[in-house]
Amino acid sequence: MKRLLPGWKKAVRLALVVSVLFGLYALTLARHDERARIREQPVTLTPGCADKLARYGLEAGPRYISPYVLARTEQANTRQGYSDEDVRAIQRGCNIIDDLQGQLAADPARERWNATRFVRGTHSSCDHCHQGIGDKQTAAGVPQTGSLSLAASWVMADMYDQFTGILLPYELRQMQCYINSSNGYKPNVADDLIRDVTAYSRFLAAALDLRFGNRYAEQGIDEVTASQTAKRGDDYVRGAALFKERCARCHGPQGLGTVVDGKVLFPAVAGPNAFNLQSRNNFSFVSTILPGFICRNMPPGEEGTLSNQDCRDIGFYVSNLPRPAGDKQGPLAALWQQLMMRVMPPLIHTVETWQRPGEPAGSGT
Amino acid sequence: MKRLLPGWKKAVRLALVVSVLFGLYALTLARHDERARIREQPVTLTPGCADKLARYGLEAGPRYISPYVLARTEQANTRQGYSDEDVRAIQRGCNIIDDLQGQLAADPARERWNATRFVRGTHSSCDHCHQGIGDKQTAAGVPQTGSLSLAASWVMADMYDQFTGILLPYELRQMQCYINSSNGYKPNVADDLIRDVTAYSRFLAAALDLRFGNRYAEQGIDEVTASQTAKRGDDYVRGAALFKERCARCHGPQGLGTVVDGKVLFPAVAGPNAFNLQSRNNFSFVSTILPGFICRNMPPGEEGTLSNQDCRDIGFYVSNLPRPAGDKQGPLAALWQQLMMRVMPPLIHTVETWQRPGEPAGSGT
Amino acid sequence: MTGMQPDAALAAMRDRQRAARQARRVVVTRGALAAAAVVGFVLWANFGSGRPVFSPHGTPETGWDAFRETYGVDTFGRDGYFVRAIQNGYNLVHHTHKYAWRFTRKGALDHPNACIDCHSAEALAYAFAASDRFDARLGRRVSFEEHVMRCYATHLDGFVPTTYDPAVRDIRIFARMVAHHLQLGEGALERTP
Amino acid sequence: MTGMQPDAALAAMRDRQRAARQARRVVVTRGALAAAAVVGFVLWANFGSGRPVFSPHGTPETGWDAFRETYGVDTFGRDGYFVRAIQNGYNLVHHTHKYAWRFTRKGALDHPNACIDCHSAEALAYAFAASDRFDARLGRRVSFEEHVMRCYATHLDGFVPTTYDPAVRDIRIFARMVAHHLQLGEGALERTP
Repeated sequence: MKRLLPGWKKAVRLALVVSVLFGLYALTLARHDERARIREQPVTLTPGCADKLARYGLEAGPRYISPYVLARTEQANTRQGYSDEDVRAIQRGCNIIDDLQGQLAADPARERWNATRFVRGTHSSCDHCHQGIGDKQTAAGVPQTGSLSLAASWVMADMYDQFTGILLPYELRQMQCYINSSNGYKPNVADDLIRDVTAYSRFLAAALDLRFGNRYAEQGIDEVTASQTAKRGDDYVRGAALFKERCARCHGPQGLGTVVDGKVLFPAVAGPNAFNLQSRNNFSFVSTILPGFICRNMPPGEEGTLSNQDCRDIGFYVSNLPRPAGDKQGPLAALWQQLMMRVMPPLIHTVETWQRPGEPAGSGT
Repeated sequence: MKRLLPGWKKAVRLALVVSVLFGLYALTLARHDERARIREQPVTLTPGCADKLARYGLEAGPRYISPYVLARTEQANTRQGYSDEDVRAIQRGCNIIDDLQGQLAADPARERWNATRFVRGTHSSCDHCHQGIGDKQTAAGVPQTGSLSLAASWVMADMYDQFTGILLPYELRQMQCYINSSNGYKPNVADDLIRDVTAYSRFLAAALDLRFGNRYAEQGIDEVTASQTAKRGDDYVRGAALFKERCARCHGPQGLGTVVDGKVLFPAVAGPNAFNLQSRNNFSFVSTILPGFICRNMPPGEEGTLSNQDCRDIGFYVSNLPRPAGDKQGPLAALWQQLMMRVMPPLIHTVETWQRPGEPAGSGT
Repeated sequence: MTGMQPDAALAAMRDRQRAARQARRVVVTRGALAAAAVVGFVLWANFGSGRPVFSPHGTPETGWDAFRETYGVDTFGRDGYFVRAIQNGYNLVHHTHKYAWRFTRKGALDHPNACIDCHSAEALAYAFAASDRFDARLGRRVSFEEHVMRCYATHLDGFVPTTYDPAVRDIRIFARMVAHHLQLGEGALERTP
Repeated sequence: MTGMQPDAALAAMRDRQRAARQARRVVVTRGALAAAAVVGFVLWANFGSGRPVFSPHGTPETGWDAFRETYGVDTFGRDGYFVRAIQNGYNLVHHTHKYAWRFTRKGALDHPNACIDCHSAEALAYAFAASDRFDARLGRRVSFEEHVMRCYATHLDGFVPTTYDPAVRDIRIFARMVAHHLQLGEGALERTP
């Protein structure tokens, strides 16, 4: 007994280990094949992407000539074309920017490379900050200054970044978006999620004829400093009043966003679904970034109607709303922010309903 | 014995306490009288102040007409004049701005209200940041944009300040300068040191005909953001090279300033005599303030020769040099900064001398 | 002790235990009541009282809206810390006995009982612009804040606030705002256009 | 033990104490020596070695200054991280066997042994501008970085660096800089003016 059983047991144990390993390997192969199949499947575009990519004449072929450039300069700018595979990558990239979490997709997880894995809230989509699907333009069709254009950002990638202390490639910059602006986790640098967005950004750069290493006004944010105001002090009391007046209609009275039928119409700027404390949006005391974003991009359709002081006041107020702590801020900060995010909104809601029973205490969620 | 001695002892003890209290009271009275005498004594002006106050026609009399305004507008702007006492307060205020630590004074402690009590290093003087004795002008005699003008700051005092969360009076703003920019301690709000500087600032506002609550370009700092550059990244390696080339001549190769015969010719921007980590100069990652100061005010006599990117690079480099920790940063940060300030400069000096024995390893101290 | 009978000792122990329990209950109840009183007061003060002293909003007194319009207060924003201070300054200047009752012994029936009875808004602005001068009578330089403090003590029969008190600060800010509206400069003379 | 004589036990104890002291001395000495070796190496590496791998400064190879001028590298600043990466890229492209010896088996005597033997700087820039395309032969989309990695493995008989390795990154940055100098856009064709 003592000699026979161990041998038999050993074999079973070994078989079990081998079969588990084999099972994992088979699973990996299956996932890999599924990815390959997804790459080959035709892409169902979001309405925004269908429109944008048609406008920019994205088609498979040996040469690409941008209709946008042609219309503006009356010169055909011939570029290397795209294969079917490239076109699908660009299309998927556009979908990701427009609708990261697949709220417009039939099969969100498959069509968006399971992007929700990398995001904590239910609101984040790239398009919230990178408006116009990463390519916002004025009514005249000119790229909007300070609109975080993906194309202009791609041609200026690899520059030294003082926040991370590295020469920041475009792919790693995308990771930061997932970590802080989406309050989530970073995808692998070679994940299709990252590569498709790069493909889309590169296509935009071709369609708009941006040149490498040039600075375009639509890149990043057109920052607004205190010295660009009448220096009457950034005041979150004024900011709160302005927020109620100009922003609450879409972002909700407490900045928690508007969701209808599981679709995010307007994203949260506070609370569990918002960007976190370590996002570049949120250097609360000395931020020139959030005010710059607001001044150039908000409210949609009425851009430029807020004064520099208004934007700084609103930015200061928004920075003071409760939101998730950043990854590097430790468990105590995270706990405190969670407490604030859970306790304050219902409390404020109750008080406001009580104090002004006549008024509707808030649309949105 | 037991009954007699205590009574005798008690009387001695009481007399001792009374005489100590009386002594303190007498000392207070003596100090008070000394202050009163100082206020009545004629003021020995620094050369800079003698020149400036003469140019602005400061004299005792029932009416004051600013020669500066008269020359520019050809209109006599009659204002309430100054008594002898007021004139001396203004003169002392000017001296304090020009030479806070009394390095040009015969009796520094008496002539500067013992200002060194409120400052840790031996370098700080208001004039280092508030150049032109708080009233910097271009060659054409126009106030220099972003030059931290005291007069323009006075007419815009009392605005909401987001760093302190209060409506910041001019006197409390001065205290902040002592705490952070001078890395020291705050004087009482009613101290002559504060009140004389206020008197001088008010006089400047009269001499320049600034109006209450108006924003003038010379107020504060003309901030420089990343979006005002070609977006090639703020880079402290470039900043270090630029510092060596453009700044080290005066501020020393490691930013420790230049002192000759006990007189600070150029102040430290790093090390124990510099502004501390909590100064508004030093929000290292996202600072738009130090670059703005550099661009508009440095190097003296060559203002405007540095590009926005240069200023940001230099600002980022300077912010990374060792300097004292701020009051709110706790003993560990203070200890670390002390270590860095004491160890790094000699080490770097040694290495640089060793590696480039031919070159002079550094002028200044 | 040793002389006690076992039963008596047991009863005494029980008594002591009961007394201890009772004492503990009293302490706990008192603590809970005190905490409830504090929390209740805070909630009442913030949400139920409606008293201006517990509210960050200024109380709109008669004439404030007209004043606001006439003097262009809105150039500093419709709301915000500075404007709230101006509004409190307006209230202090026009209803001193009500808003600075701690520093004045004059009540609603005395007259004059408010800054505005002696000084117009413009006069305060000019006083602010020409403050910080030597006062020969007092033998020292007197700031605008000190003038306000002296007014409380003398003409209003009251007590002296500190220089940091909103009852002083907000009158300064009020005067500063009026000075801005009149576009006064330092040392402006009231008769100068 | 109990059978031992007192003197012998004392001697044995002394022996043990001596051995313990000696062992402690050996440990301390070894530790001190190791620490000194580490500190010495760090000091030598930073200040005495002059080896480029321990220096933040790029090694100026022949032709770098001319290249720098011709291609306008100084628009990115005279020094700084980006320019240092370009310089390292220049060195990698022109002296691959020397600067990426970990990833190539070709030495100074083999030929071709550098990127520049097959690709001009311009060609690299155009390749960068048109990278990230589908490669029918490989059946997948290939990035510029992967092209570089494949070059190391095939034409240079070497090994594959990771996509994060400076041996890949700095060639990308080099190509990007040349593309900027030529003012190329995305997908630029080499024959297009």
